[in-house]
Amino acid sequence: MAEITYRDALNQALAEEMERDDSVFLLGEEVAEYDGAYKVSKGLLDRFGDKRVKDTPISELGFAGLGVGSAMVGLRPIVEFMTFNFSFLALDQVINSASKMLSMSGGQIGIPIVFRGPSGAALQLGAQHSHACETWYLHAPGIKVVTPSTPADAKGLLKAAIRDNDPVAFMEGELLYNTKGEVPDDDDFVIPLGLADLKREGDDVSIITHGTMTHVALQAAGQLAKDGIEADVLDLRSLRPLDVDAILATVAKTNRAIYLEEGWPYLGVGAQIVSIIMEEAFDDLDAPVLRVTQADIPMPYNKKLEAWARPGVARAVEACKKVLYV
Amino acid sequence: MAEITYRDALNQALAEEMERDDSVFLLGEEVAEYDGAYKVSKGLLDRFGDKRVKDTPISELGFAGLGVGSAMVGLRPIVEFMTFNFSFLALDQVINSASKMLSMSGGQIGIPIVFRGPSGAALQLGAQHSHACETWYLHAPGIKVVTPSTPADAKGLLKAAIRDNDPVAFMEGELLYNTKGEVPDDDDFVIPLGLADLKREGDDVSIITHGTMTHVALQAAGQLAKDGIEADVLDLRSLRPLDVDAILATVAKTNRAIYLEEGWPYLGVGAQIVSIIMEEAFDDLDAPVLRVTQADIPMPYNKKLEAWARPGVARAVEACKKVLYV
Amino acid sequence: MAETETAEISTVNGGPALGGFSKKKLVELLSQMLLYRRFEEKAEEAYAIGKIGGFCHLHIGQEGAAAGCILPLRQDDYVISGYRSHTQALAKGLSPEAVMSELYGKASGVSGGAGGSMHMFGADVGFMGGNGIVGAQAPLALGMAWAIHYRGGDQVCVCFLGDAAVNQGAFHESMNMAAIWNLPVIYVVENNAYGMGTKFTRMSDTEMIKKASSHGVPATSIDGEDVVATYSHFEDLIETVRQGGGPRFVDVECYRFKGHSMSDPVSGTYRSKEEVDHQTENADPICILRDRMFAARLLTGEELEVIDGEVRSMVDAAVEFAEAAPEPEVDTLYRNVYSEINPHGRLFFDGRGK
Amino acid sequence: MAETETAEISTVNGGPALGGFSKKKLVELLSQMLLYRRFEEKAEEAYAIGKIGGFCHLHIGQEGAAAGCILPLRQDDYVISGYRSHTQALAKGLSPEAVMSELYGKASGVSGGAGGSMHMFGADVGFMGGNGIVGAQAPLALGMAWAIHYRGGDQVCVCFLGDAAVNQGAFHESMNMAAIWNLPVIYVVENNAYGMGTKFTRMSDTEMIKKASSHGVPATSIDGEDVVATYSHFEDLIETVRQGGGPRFVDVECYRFKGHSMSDPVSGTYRSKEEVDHQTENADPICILRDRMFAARLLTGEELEVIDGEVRSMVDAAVEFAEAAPEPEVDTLYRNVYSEINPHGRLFFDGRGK
Ligand SMILES: Cc1ncc(C[n+]2csc(CCOP(=O)(O)OP(=O)(O)O)c2C)c(N)n1
Ligand SMILES: Cc1ncc(C[n+]2csc(CCOP(=O)(O)OP(=O)(O)O)c2C)c(N)n1
Ligand SMILES: [Mg+2]
Ligand SMILES: [Mg+2]
Repeated sequence: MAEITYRDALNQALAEEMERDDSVFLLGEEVAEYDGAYKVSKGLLDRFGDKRVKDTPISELGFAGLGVGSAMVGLRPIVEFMTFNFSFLALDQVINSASKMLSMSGGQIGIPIVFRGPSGAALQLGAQHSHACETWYLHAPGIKVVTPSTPADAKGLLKAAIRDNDPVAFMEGELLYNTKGEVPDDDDFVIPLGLADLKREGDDVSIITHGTMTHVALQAAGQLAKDGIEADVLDLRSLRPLDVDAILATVAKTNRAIYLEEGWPYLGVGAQIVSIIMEEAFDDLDAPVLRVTQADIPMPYNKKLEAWARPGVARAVEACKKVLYV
Repeated sequence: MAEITYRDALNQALAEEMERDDSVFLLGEEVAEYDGAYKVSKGLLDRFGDKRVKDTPISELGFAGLGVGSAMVGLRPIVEFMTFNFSFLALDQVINSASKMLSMSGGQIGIPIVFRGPSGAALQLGAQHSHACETWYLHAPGIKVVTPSTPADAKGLLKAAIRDNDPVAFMEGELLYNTKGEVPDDDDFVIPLGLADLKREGDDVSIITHGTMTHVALQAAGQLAKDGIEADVLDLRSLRPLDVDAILATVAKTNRAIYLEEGWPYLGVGAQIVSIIMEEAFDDLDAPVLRVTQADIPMPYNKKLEAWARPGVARAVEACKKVLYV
Repeated sequence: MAETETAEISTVNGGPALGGFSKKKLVELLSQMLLYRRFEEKAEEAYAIGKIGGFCHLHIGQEGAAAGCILPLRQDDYVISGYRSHTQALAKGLSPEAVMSELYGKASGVSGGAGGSMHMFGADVGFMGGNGIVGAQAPLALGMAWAIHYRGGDQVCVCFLGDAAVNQGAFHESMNMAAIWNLPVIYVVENNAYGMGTKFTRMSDTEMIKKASSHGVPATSIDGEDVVATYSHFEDLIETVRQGGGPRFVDVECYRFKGHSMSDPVSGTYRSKEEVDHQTENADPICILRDRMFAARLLTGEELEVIDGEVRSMVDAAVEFAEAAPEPEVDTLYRNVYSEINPHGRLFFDGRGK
Repeated sequence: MAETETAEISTVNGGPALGGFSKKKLVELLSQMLLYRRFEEKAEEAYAIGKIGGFCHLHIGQEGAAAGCILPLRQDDYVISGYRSHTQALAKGLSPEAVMSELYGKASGVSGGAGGSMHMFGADVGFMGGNGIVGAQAPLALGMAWAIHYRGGDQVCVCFLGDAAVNQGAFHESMNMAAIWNLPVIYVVENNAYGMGTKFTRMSDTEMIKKASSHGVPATSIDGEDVVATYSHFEDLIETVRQGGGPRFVDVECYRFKGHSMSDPVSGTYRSKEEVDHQTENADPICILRDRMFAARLLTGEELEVIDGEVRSMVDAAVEFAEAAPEPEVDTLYRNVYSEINPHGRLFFDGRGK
């Protein structure tokens, strides 16, 4: 086990899977000669050549569709969106082509594609560059959504996503690229999609979350511990498939939960999680499940207001206390 | 009051608002010479001329953006998507331009635009033509979403949407165009956005719904009545602004509710409604709120399977009985 | 082959009426086109009595494009199209039974009854759909061409588009990438002059053949009502592209004899009855070939009757087959949303027990 | 003005070095460009010490385009741009104070501190943003041009794009609609030869001037480092468009002296230090104009110093102003999501009490 960054973990996953299967290739803006806007694909061009690491023009709809088309005939494309913010332009190909091809072809044509890139706000990038894009990818069946929070998860889940035979939207955390963690060296270190990870254990309250917010949840749990409150921190890791069992288990244990997420509240991921808990664990609840999200406004540029608009440790702690009635 | 079709009610709303304000214009594919793919704009070209009723090329991203740009300088465009299915192509302009312009310009540039057209499944149109598109338009703040279920609502709400100074996605029911109902003749018959309508009253259970499903809800309520169960049928009419008071009121009255909608379950509108009830009316509930939605699969072409995949009267009745534990 | 503008943009005009083709080849072209025609006529009937539902876009009048552009391909070449693609599916090798069953929504349909008229798929024979979003096939075709290039194969991908699809951004993005990477793809516009009720010239200030010029893709224009000329032209083009000649853009001129879809009248608001009648009389690719073959004494009235009888019975058999075929199962639907059911986690959220 | 290809596509070459402009005009051009330069240098400094955050794309080296294309406009004309638009905002009439405050995220910023570097807006002076999505401004510009046409006005809309934006579908869709409706819009490509780390020629098989040819929009190409030539060319173009001459596409050649954004090194992986140095020495629009004015004895070293001193104090004042300005309020943010708070129903769902 080596301690490496989230960025390097992704890079390793890409390199190993490209090594393993020569139908895997990477395409997107600046992925090749520039090593990726966030340097995730560093060195891959040199190693795999310019067919397998391909720079594209700024044509999101076109190159996303290119990826889907190549998957129709058996390639395994990894389409990098420089950020998922730009993928609104490509959404038609994601929803109407990738997610529906298998079903509308009567099971003939599967689409083993990964769409990946950072999703969620970084720092002061303003209204058009700060979307947490999960909802847009989750509503339609036919696609999977994965949101790794640690270097190990990043590697293990990306490898699983690349080996998966269905379209996967793999949403990375821009603020996580430089974070470090232990990552197994094993070439076959694959984390199956659909398994949540209990990142901290506690009996009093459940903080359910995913992606970048896992770290905020852990900080909140640390702070709660000072008040003698022990929180389960459940990182869902993949949102579809969704580890419903793990959700129900933590709720059954603590009887109180909050959902913490980066995105907006109206039909944020938490709305679905709350609904599932409502439908399947209603009697386990000692208090309503609350949600902590980004403020319901386009992200402002101003630094202080941006910080205010984010869901943060303080808000998570407050919500936990609220469901504990303390 | 005359009895007219939903289609004619929309047509009247368009004509009256265009008459009232000459900055209002309609653009989209086939809206002018062809009278609209669903004939909603019938006669408007003759009446208002070809600047105000404008046929476009098949360039959804481009003409949606044209609409937004014209609104930036004070026009009041009505952009018809032949169906909202095609609007995935335009989503970048909807989310990144229309819904954010006012906030990212610091309040300088409002976007008084209406995006309208049918949303939801019609009959046997298959996987790519049967989306209920609410979720994609609801997640981001800055846009309003309206879903009329009757001719009167269609007229009153469309007039409100056109007069509104913000972007409004106005989602019509393709299967409703031929339905008839009483519609006030009054030129100033405007139904304010944000008011739900209790379309039937009952004390036992609440069927909360919107759009086309209102009719299914009413049928379900009729059927329940035969078993002595009286249902409130709350048609939300506008999903943002959302009449939360009306939701809380019906739940406070019946203590049991279901959400019925056309779209898919994962982050369907009902997920948000359930969350709101969880957060704000938890103690009113005698049973978990259940959701009735389309099957979680791309819509199949086959007639029987399509019927099976839709949320229908039987499923709504079953869910109501379930929350009533009968 | 008249040149317009630059050496790369050219118009192909007619050529010798029967292209020096053998009788066998000509009969094949004729019977194929007749099959397409009879098939669509049956689909029209079945739609009228409610056996087929949804949108249904007939190809009647445009058979020259299906036969001329597809028949010169190999089976391992790819064809992708829009929603007006019953006959293209037949041309690429799907059986009338399977295509008709799809229209009937049956399990024996090419897409198992899940796709319908707009979503015909036949991966085995390289017919890659069947797309309902105007222009969406352009990037998909690019991807298939990319895959050929990636693997160093010598296949070709033919992408059919309507004339209105060239106004979609996806078309232009695709043409550009096809050009810069020199991909083996032929973009074919079936230029029937209208997109629904909108005449092409109302939505473009330039001629069709210029639509590729921003991107540097060589373009040609051909009379799609002349199936022999179209076939010859495509034989050449396909060979060029197969040899690494890079992408091509072809304007195939044709005319739709029926309404845009079953719900659109044949003539009326946007085109006159005179126009449609005139075209139907003078621009029918089947009649044009038939008459030339008659004139060249390569076909007799009796031979024609035999051929027509054959295709009619094929189509009748297809209808019978479709009528008798079973409906698809709900289980199949769920099985086809994802390729495999994950061992972990939930994929479906409708509570319907999958 | 050399003609290439067709009469409608032409290249404008230099012209008389100082265009017969008055000294006053030349000084105005020079001081404007100097203002832009000094402004960007200050922004760079402020970014380095963390006073400005997020993405920050400097315009240094491309000042000829801002001055040459925008200064000939009227105030009621519209300009819209991408994310590299500080100096364009200044050129259209926004004050250095207001633009700098926006970079500082202050309430006094042009967008009240909500927009930042990428989202400069000045509706009063016709500066319509400030867009972070490559190419999204093309349809927006179309809409403003449509509004002018709709109202029968005689304004013009100028839309700035980067060279990489022409590969976006939105660009092509817009060009087509501009052409068919003959709208008063000028699409200006600030062709600095790179989109981030990608050279234009890697992503296009055709020259920039051809990018409009599919749509029939007349195109010209001009040396944006020659501000006098650019200004003259735009004076003419704007007049033509104002008179109803329809849309235009202009390739304005220039070079970016700094990295793509503050996080991109000036040279390295995608362009050599030699290339950047060579351009910086030879293609600086400010130096070019200065030297020509020196040579024509229309400017002395002392005069230049005075001008530079003036713009430096303007920029210093702007920084001081921005430093001192108050932060925006949370309430303002909520007020600006929707134009008015509905009397009925809930608009915000974050439970933060709005
Ligand atoms: C993106 C999108 N926009 C609109 C439609 C609705 N629509 C279906 S066919 C059609 C006209 C297309 O015309 P053309 O490309 O000329 O093909 P043809 O029908 O003539 O074969 C339109 C507007 C659609 N299916 N997809
Ligand atoms: C749709 C979209 N895709 C990608 C990006 C990321 N991005 C920002 S600037 C840029 C390069 C644009 O280059 P060019 O158009 O030449 O403008 P320049 O930066 O040279 O002024 C890219 C890829 C974006 N902002 N929007
Ligand atoms: Mg057509
Ligand atoms: Mg550039």
